[in-house]
Amino acid sequence: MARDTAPRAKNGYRHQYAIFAFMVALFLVLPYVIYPVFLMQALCFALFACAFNLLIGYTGLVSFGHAMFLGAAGYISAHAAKVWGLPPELAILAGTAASAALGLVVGLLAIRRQGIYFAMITLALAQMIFFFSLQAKFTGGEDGIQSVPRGVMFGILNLQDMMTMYFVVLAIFLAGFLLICRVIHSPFGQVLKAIRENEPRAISLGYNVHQYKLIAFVLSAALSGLAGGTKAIVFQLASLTDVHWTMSGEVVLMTLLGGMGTLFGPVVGAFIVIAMQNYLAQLGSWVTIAQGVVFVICVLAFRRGIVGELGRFLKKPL
Amino acid sequence: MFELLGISPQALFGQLLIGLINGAFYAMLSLGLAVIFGLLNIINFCHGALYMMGAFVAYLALQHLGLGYWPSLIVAPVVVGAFGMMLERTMLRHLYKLDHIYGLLLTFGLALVIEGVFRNEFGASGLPYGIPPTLSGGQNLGFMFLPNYRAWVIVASLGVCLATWYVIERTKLGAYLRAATENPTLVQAFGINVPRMITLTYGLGVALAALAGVLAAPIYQVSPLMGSNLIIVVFAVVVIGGMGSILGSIVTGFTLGVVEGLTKVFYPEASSTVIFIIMAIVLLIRPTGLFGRAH
Amino acid sequence: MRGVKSVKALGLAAAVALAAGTAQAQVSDGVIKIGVLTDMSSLYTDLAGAGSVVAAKMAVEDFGAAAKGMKVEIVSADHQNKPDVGSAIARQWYDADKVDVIVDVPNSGVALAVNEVTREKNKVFLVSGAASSALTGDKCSPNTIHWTYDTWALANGTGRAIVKTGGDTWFFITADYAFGHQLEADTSAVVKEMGGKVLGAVRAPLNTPDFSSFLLQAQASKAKIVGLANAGGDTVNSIKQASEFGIVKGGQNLAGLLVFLTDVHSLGLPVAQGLIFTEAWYWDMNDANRAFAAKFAPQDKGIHPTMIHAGVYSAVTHYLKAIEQAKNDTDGKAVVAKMKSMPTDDKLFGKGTIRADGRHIHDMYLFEVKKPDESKKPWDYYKLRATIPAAEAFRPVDKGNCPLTKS
Amino acid sequence: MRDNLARDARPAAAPAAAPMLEVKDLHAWYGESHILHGMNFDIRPGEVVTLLGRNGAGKTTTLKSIMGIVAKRTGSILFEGAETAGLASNRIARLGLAFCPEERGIFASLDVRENLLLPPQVRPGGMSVETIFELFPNLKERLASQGTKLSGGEQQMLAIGRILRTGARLLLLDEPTEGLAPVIIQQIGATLRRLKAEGFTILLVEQNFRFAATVADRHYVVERGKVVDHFQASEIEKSVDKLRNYLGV
Amino acid sequence: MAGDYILETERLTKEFRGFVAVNGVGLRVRRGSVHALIGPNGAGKTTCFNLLTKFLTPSAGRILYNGRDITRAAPADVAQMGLVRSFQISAVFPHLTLLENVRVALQKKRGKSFDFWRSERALDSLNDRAAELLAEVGLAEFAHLTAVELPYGRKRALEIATTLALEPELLLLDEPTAGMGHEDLGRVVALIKRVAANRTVLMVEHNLSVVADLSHTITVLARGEVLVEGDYAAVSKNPQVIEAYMGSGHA
Repeated sequence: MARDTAPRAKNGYRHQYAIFAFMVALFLVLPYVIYPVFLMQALCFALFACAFNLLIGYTGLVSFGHAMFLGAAGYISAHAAKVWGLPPELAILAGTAASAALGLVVGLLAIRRQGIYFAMITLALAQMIFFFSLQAKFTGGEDGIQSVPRGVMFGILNLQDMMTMYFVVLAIFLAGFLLICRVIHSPFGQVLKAIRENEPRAISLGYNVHQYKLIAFVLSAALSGLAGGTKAIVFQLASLTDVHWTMSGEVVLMTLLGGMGTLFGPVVGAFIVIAMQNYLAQLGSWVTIAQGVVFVICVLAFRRGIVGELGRFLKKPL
Repeated sequence: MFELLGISPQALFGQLLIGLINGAFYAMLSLGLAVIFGLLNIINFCHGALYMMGAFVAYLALQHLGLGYWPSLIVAPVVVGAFGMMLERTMLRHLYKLDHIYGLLLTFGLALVIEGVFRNEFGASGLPYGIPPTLSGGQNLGFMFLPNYRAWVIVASLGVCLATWYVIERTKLGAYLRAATENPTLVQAFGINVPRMITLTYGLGVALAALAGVLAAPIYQVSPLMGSNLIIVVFAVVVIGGMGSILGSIVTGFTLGVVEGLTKVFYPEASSTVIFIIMAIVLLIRPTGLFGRAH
Repeated sequence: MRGVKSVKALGLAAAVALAAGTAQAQVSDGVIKIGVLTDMSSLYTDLAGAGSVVAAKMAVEDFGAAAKGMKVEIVSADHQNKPDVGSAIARQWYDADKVDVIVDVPNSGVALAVNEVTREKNKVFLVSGAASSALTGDKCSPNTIHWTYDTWALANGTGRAIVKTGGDTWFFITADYAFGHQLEADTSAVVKEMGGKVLGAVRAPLNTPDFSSFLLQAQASKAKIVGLANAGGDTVNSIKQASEFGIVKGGQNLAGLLVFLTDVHSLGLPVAQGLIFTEAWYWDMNDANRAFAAKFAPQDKGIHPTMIHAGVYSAVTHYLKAIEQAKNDTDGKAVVAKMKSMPTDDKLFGKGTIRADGRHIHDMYLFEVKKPDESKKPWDYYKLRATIPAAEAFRPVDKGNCPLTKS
Repeated sequence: MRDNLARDARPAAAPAAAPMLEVKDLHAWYGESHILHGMNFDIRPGEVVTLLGRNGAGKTTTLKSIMGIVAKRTGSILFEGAETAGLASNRIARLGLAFCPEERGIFASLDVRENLLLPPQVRPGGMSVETIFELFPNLKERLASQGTKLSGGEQQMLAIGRILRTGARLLLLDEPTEGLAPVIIQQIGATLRRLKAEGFTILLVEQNFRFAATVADRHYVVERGKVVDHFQASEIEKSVDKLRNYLGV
Repeated sequence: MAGDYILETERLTKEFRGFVAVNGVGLRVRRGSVHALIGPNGAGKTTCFNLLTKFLTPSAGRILYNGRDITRAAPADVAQMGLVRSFQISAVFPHLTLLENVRVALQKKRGKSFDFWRSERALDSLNDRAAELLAEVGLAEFAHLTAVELPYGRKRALEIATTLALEPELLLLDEPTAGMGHEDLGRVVALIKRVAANRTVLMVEHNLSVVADLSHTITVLARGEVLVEGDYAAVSKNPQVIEAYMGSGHA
């Protein structure tokens, strides 16, 4: 009688499978229509935004320094691939692990504070990582780590080929996305949801909420790292851009624009923001202005974001 | 004469003084942030952009209106303060009932817009703004050459900080402000127009940033980017001092300026990170900051 | 093709189609497409930026491409000083938009990234804006020509000339990242080689707003010359604050290791006077340059051309010449080889050559910034202290460790 | 049934004075929850009236609605004949109403003097500071201490004292005896009677009906956001059992 | 001795910025009893309660639970030791279903709370026990509604079901009947009676008839201090209590 006694919940999720299937189909077709490198970039950022959303949307913690996880993993993966000569899968894994470790340290420092305090602490710690990346030898300072070899994944997939690279990125993105879905709908996710709904009550039930938030934070950091490591392999470079605080702002923008706490929102948000950056590149500082304006409009008028508003309109969680 | 790690006491004095000057900017900016945070519960991310605007107003006033440095010290805070009040009235006001994080996001967006507009208009390489003739030159203090203008910055900002502190801690207006920080609803129920007070407070905090901008203009280039890097350091200063504490932000501002100055002598590589390291340590030992109150 | 098309549309909108003559079969898709990849929004906007697009356009016009039946298009984009953005644009240009050559690219990080993409896609990369001498050193590529200047040339020119005129003790204020370290190392080497002494150096973090602490240390060192191994805003701020602290009045001199005309303009002569540095080109040196500046400035918000703008003009001119002779723009390596084989000659840089490692060789100049009363007209900022002959101006080819030069 | 009788009887009892405050069909909400379900009552000038009721009955919400500090409210609140239901709370206060909250609202970052002098004068004729010190001598001795360092009783005196300065004629007091020692409660009772003698009109929220009986002219019983009963002061002894039932004591 | 009393406090004191809310309270809760904490508004009951459940840290004094000092323990830890509280304003997880509400508590007990890699279905094994608990408080038929849809009294029942899921040894109830109508009141009182059969209950309560009905021992607090302690009959006759509750009469 377990699952079928929950008709509401079941109905609540079925359409998500359909949307997911549509998304996968779209991503399988798109590279034949749209320039794949753009898609790969967008997918990396979509994963980054989803990881960020896992934190903000499902634990209510707003990190304003998430770039440090993207960037740190980028550096480690690039270094691993280039200097240690690791194959791409191990290089990405190394970056992911590094970000998870960084997430643990940062989380231990920051997790006891909430709201804006948490945001400012993560921002400041990210700034520390930025300066470290600028000065440390192995990161190459302003130049970054250049000409990172893409290599051959699992000894068979030659990533020099653009389409192979694309499908590997897609696979990584989907794996990350599915993991996030799983986390949200796992026993652990259930506790997170309970904490977000009523933290004092969760404490009174014996939950040490800091531990749960910390795990969510580390997971989010690790997945951001996965995105960062993949991005370094795709673009064959790791640079300061990814650890700069403006990147932390961008991921907030993507998530906010797409819809915090929605499954598909961050993906939509990331694609829009990346498209805006790419296609408005000629307009110089207007890109920044446009981003700022989108930010302001979202906060003032569309706090649910595009997908969130759509979900409310359709009365279904998206 | 003793020597400390190879630095002569003279040089050390010089460095301390220099640190105090930077501290003056930290103090003024974090003071404005503290005042705004206290009453509005908003972390004003566009504080740096408004600081930059202050410098630009001074620059433009000189270029187009022939207004020199001294009138700009009044004009720029007034203009930027008015702009701030407009932002509060039209945008921030709608966010008070929401999670504080939205205030941070909105002001972050505003910072992007303001900086983008100025960058578009004036480029990024910075514009010159001269030291006012009455303050050019300097004093040889024996252990260092102290430019008159720097001495003025210390005096002026100390004066402004103390004046702000006095107004908030010792006057009726300040009592309203402190009371409204604790319990705005009740203060309004006493017949005080709290929304207007919030607008004015935001204006005041922003005007402090603009004033710091004018003071900074002759030292640094007037550049659209001048605020964005400073602001994160100032955030760290605010976290270390304890958010919302007036005296805390002044004292921490000056102190961290000095600490940073000394780091530039002993281990310059760390001078950009030292404040963040201090922040991490303070958070571990006293999560509410050095002067913060537990809630 | 939605995405690609919209890019194209935007590109076309920004571009100028110069000729409608019959397409030449040898040129890919009938059009020579030049991509100006530059900084449109940040630190290098004034010294490169939109001006680089203007310079490229002027080069195409002056070359008379239309009359010669060559169809040339120019597109431009802002790399935002982010290597990943730069490399993404470069990839898209080469892959989707049929761009044949990328020019300018101020910011070494972005330039190194584009360098790699260009090599991979076998196109052509003509660097004017970037400083890193690695582009003709261990990162050199058969598809890249470094046109205008590099860190080694600046360090060498400035260091050598100053020590020669008696500035034999140095203290460095160095930006604390790879670029700064390189500048400091290159300059120290020259100073020591010339018999000078380096008394000390201090590493200032990037984007330090306040240099007074470091300036005090420089002052205390009693070195004759304070070398500024930094760039952009850091250079400007350190010069400005040096004047405030009376460094120059106290008998020390500042040597900028990377200073542009626009920096001097933004500092103003009262602050910048007396500053010594090396550049590859100055608009007020001869009639040809002045004529170019007169035509250029109105198109770029009154900014007079910097050496980077002139370098873009010169590089594009030489590229078009090579295409005209080779009748082929598809094989980047072949085009660059052709360019290397021809001597360069244009109205701005005069005669020169391109070395095997991709280094364009020409004279460099040591300038000193005029005192305010010496300046007679707008943008009249420099006086020439010395000419560094082409033969001495650049790093000897054997010292660069460029794989292309090892057979 | 009983309350209808009482309400109908009222105009006959005091036909002369027009109500100073008249609340008609007042509804109020906190977020989604509907707290007041049509409150009706009035106070005539110079009266002391209490609202009695259990925790959560809506007494405090009624006071807050009158002061305009509840986000959503409907119905009518006439003060001296003027509608105030749409006004912001600072405008309402300026008409001559003053509110003393249940939690007393002493500001921790203000000292006693600042707390006392904080509320602005809204009308001429407020009590002088000297008179306030005469009422509450303790306050004078502790002028320089931090507001929240006072004892509970002193805090309550400060909270009442500071609204006497303002010239407001209608005082809304929310459980002024809460958590206080009997001797202090007596002192507060005395103060309220003195204030009544000076011509203040007082709307008092109480759970302690013994205390209320010592000061008030009339009592309204509130239950689930509505007035359910009404007594004159003279009727209270007869109704003790009924009241105990209402208040659950 | 520790065997007799499950919870003891010694000179428990809490100060808020100079204001003493709880002052030297010594409380002893006998194992297996229903113990009520009463007092007029502002007497410090809720503060006291929050100290016992560790949501506040005492300024002075000690708290012993089963003879163990828990003065400095974290709230989540005391909950795991079997000391579980409810809240004044009903504490449910509003957008979870009733079943899920109870399951969250079961999850803690059965150690399935950190598994982020497993499907929610892993929790289905808890459904039977959750349904049982819901049935125990009379909510079986609403198992798939979200908690927010419940009327007030039923939310209270849900809260108790959730609390029971932890199988607490000592149940702390903060005004379980606050804001309830008569119809809900009876149901909750019956429920408390039932669950108190095999555990200790300490509750803060306003409604004296409820207290009279349920409790073995009553502690009366006034102005942060213990006024008197005893059974209902003794307490209700105490003149100090009458004064504290009824006021000082016609002074």
